[in-house]
Amino acid sequence: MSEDVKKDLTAEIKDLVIEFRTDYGVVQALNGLELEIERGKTLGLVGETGAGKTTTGLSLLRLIPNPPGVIVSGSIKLDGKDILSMSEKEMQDIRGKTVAMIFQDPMTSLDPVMTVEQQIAEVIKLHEEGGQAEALKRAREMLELVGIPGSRGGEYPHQFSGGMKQRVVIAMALACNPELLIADEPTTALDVTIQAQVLEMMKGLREKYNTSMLMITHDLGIVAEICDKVSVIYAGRVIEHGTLEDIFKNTRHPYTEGLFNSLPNLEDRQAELKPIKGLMPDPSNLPKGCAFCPRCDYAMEICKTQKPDRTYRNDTHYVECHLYNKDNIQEGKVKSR
Amino acid sequence: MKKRTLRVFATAMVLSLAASLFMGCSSGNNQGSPESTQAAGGSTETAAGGSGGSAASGKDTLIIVTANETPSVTTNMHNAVAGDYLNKMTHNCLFYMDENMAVQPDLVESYENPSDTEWVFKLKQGVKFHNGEEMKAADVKASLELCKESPDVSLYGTSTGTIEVIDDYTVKITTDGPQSGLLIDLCHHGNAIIPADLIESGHDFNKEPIGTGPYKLTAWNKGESLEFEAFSDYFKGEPPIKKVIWKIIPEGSSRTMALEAGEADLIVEVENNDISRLADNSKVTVFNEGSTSHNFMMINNEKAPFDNINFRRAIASAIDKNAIIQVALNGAGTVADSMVPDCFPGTTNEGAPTFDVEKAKAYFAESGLNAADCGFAIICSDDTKLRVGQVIQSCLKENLGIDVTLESMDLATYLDVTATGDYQAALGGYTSNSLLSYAQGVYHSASINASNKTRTNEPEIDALIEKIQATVDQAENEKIVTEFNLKINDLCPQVPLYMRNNVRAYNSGLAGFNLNAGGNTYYDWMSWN
Amino acid sequence: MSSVTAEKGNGQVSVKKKSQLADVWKRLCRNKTALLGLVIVILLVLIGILSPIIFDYETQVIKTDYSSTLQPPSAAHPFGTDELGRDILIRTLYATSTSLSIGVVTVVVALAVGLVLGSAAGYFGGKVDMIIMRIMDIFLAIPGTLLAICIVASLGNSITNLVIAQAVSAIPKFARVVRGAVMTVRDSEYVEAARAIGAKDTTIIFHDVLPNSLAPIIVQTTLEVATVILSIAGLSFIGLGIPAPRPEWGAMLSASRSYIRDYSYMCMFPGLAIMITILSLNLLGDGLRDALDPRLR
Amino acid sequence: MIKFIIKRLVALIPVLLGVTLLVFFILDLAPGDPAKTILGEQARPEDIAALREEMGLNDPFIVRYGRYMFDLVQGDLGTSYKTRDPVGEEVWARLPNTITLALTSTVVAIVLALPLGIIAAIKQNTLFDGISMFISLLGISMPVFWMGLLLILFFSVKLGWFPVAGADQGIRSLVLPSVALGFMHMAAIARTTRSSMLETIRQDYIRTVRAKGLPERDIITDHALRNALIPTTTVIGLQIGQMLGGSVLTESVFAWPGIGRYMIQSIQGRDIPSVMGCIIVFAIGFALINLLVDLIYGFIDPRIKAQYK
Repeated sequence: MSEDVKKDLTAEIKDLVIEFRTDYGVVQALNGLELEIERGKTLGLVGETGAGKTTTGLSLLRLIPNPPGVIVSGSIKLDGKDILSMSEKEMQDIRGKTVAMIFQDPMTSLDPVMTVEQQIAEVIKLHEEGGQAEALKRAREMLELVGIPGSRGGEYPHQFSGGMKQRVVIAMALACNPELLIADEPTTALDVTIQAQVLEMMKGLREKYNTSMLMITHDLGIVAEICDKVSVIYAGRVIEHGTLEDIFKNTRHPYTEGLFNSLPNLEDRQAELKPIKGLMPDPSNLPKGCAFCPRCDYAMEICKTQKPDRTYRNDTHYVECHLYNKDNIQEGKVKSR
Repeated sequence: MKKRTLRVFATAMVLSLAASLFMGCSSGNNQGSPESTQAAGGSTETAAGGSGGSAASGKDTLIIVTANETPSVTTNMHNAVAGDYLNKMTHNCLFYMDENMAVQPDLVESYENPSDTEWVFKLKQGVKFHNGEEMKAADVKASLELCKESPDVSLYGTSTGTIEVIDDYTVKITTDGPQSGLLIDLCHHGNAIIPADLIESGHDFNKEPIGTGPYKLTAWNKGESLEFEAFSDYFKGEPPIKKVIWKIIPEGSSRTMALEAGEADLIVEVENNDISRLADNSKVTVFNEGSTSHNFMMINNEKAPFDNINFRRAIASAIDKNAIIQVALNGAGTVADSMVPDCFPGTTNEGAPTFDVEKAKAYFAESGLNAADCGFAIICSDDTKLRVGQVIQSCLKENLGIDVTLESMDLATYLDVTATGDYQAALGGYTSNSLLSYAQGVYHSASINASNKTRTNEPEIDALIEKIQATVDQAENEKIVTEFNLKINDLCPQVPLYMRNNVRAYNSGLAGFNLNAGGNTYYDWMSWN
Repeated sequence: MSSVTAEKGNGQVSVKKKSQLADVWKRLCRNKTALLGLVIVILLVLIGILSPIIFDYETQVIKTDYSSTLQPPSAAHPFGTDELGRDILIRTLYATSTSLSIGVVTVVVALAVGLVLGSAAGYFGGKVDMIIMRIMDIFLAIPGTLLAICIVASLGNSITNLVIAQAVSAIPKFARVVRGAVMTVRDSEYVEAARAIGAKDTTIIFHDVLPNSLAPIIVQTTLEVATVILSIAGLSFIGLGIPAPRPEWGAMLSASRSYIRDYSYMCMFPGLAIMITILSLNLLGDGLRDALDPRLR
Repeated sequence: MIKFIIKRLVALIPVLLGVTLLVFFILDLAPGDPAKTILGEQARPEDIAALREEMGLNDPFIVRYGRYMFDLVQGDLGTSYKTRDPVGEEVWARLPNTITLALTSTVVAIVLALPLGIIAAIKQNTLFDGISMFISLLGISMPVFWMGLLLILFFSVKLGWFPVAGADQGIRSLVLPSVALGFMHMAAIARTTRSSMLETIRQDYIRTVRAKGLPERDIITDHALRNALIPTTTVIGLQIGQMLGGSVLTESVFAWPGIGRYMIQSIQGRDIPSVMGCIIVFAIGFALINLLVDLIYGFIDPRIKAQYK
């Protein structure tokens, strides 16, 4: 259905299966993941810790640590080109230039023994014309851009606070004007006030440079604020995908619903907080049927044995759940039995 | 980026730079003087010549390897064998001992013995010290007097009595009673002649040992080597071999290998198990002859059961000395039965117990002792002694049923307890250049608490020793020696084991090799073929 | 990578909870080289225990036999005989008991003293800590081997003195490790809890602090046994170790030096014995470290 | 930086004081009379007494220690009992040999260990990794004197490439001792390099650098290595310290005329001032190495450098 519509995609992941083969067994990190990021748009990737969000982000850079990570099947395309078949050299040209990534923990993401301007200049020198001096000049400009005085570029990461470090990381990621920016929980490790500043800054920069973005987060608030579309990921698979409106207003999947229910509601503080019961399934031993089945309030017999197919509510919104079929998808949630 | 890469490796660079700096520094220190640099070059040359088999004509360096480094090269500051070897190269005494251990005049031209206590020495004229001064009577007086007041060697200064300068070339010594050992004492390095004015001015002889000898010390690389150069004004003529290097290699087989490889020309201490191997080597000559080193099991005669003369004789007869020589020396020695070294004039083996199990048992029966009560401990202060101890252990157990334990002890403690008499038995030895000094040191009651470790305290023995000392006439002296020897053999105060051989191995291209029983070698007699 | 560990962590949650010891054991068994180390150590301990029983010290270990000196390896003497005709195989095996027992005794002594000093310093802190650790610093300022050499040289080389010398040089190391371990657990909640219910200092140290600081101490202990054995061999090699005629690897090697050219087999077996012993202890120590603290891997 | 160095050197003084007292005390426990040892078996009591007086052996411990310290403060290490020469000179004459050996072994160790450890880490779990780590394990398990004996057996006795002993053939003499001593430390350093490289490679910032598109080679040299060098430097420092101890054995095996062998000879001769001198020099060397290591830290790690100011 959606195949017919020609979209301008920066990145497209199809049926990606990634396994981590460790001494403790084979872990199914991604389990047929599908993802589309439109040019200039921001996709939110939402899910619990361990759902495979970071793995998805890293897979776009082909930086899955191997061993133990193995890409078993699927395809990853950037600007229509399959990166899985590229040489390492070609990938190096893409990393930092076409695709840049902001990592979760700014405290550990910077090399402690190199000045921050050098770390930023490094990426500039790699991908742009010009020598060391010019790269350093650009690096200082980038620092200014993220709100750090360029004069502090000669300092080392340990001389910066957490929020400033994250700004440095962002400056580094944006230094070469990437087409796609992957932000892996960029604000999780930061104080709330700093979070807002950083998010605001990212938003501004995204608009300024018209960058496509993959916003990895577990925070639905951030999604609402910054994303155009949302993919909800569970156990290495997108179980619901749609526009902001699709997901927030027409929530279908019980898991997505659970995510919303576990947020406190300011308007109705009497409302009961309903956390999703249980934990993520052991990724080395996934249930045969729907991965969410053991935790699902609506689980049926079929959920235990058979994986649900994708059901489309409209062109932009789909869900993978046995509760829905072509006929009842528009109606909304099936009531609990 | 390159810059950073450089910084990464800077640590390693700094280290290697520092290394090269220090290495430069060390080689500078090692070489010290230009002479030694040349000597190092010379040694490479010899190595090539030696391994080529034919001793190179033109070879003018002799490389000697030795196990021990001398504590000192100052003649009056040590009594070490290693130091004696070196002193004999750089110094002369009034007399020296020839290959047959006979005393010969060295710096002395002639001497007279007007009475038993008076000796007049005419010195050779024109003898030059290394610093160019002429050796005169005043130097002799000062040197002999220095010996008396230096604890390390004063033992050899007791016989010299009063020293008078008669004229520049005449010295008179008036001894304190007749001293038959005087001339032998005068051969000792403690009585080597050094310039009086340098003694006076406190010259550091350890830095620059100035004497009259055939060689001058040019460098002493501590722990490594000593280098000597021929003294062109030597009064007996400049020695044929121009350079002598003593290398210190403590490890026995390393010394052997050095000789075989041509890196060395002469080994002073030959590893016992290498003797036969070296003897088979056509490029090497092995010298293996008796010495004055008398080795024995000392027993504390003051303690039971060693106070029983028959018990002493019993154990002296029960020990297989040949086995000990095999074990301890790999055969490089001879059996010692006599209570004194039998290499001196007048000595005899007569009356000394020999290895004879039957006799041992008879003596033991006669002693009236019970084997079970006779167990004792033998102190062994090194590995060789431990091996010897193990042979004694099994002999006494087998032949007399006596249980012996071995007590391992370091040298210092061993010297301590044996001197004070706080022991039962110990393995030791005594090396001496004359029977008189041996007898005085080992059996005279005056040496109790010192070197008389058997604590023999027999007035008759003391009297005989004093008589030997006082009898200057050679023939008469020998008679008394024999009398003393028979007496002491009968008394059996110790258990003699073996006489160690003097063993040297040297490049067969070396001519004029010499070694006397006392261990003296005269390097100025040697030359390269 | 962090995602991987997170997932691994999740995986472990579902695994049934087992006692910590069993967990350590399981991790140790998973590590093949550590297991190999353990097996060899057990074998060595067995050799150490059995050889004094099987071989008679007087007649087989130290008895000299001049009729069969310096025989190369043969059926009768698989490792050959030494310069006194003693069987090198028997002596090498017998030396295992000497080295292992001295190693273990030394480490136990050093551990005991180090435990007391280190836990006192770590637990009380302040002046106590400063005084103890300054004294330890003095000991640590001299390389261990040299300190041991001095002590043995002064006291004389007997087995007791050897143990003292080695223990003295090992105590500061243990004190340091214990102190560090104690300090990390000192302020933890369970110790605060113990303090809150009025437990005595010594009770807290021995019941709460030390058991929780075991991991680094166990590792240090294993590795230290290896160090001590190596050090004893070194001392014996320069003639300051186990007095003859008791067999000891270092002393046997030292004796073999004179025969290295014609009887090179003499210097092989004692050296191999040392190497295998140290190797297995190191393997075991490394394995224990990994098993006790999986984060380090 | 200078201030830091001075501070460290000042802090060294009480430790060295403690070291002298400790060693002086230990050596004083030694039985046997040094005078007797010097004069030997044939000595007479009066000579021994005279020598004891000359050497000041009759004074009580505290007087002797006080006298020793008084001289030491003035840079005088005392007079050797055996040679009656200043210990300072004896030690000084041998110091270059020991330093040369220590440095060349360090260079051997580092030059071999760093690449070995780095490559093993990069190629983790490959055959190369396995072999190099096995070699390293052998290295830390082989006693240095056995290693020395084997080297002598093979390279000197069998092949005749290098001299069996001594230090008189320049580089040729230096090769085997350096390899023997260096090998052991190479092993320890390589193991640390490997594990700290592995540790570093897994750090988040390395992933950041990868995401920048830096080629793997540059990632290793510019980022991983510099960070991994921090723990490696600690171990190198510790190893050089241990090397001082190991040099005693190595010098003994190869008859290397350095301080280690001198110390052993002095111990055997009960030459207490000389032993003291050796120990003090070793302790100072040990402390200086630690200081140097700390300074190198600052050079590698800006976080530590900040503390030096």
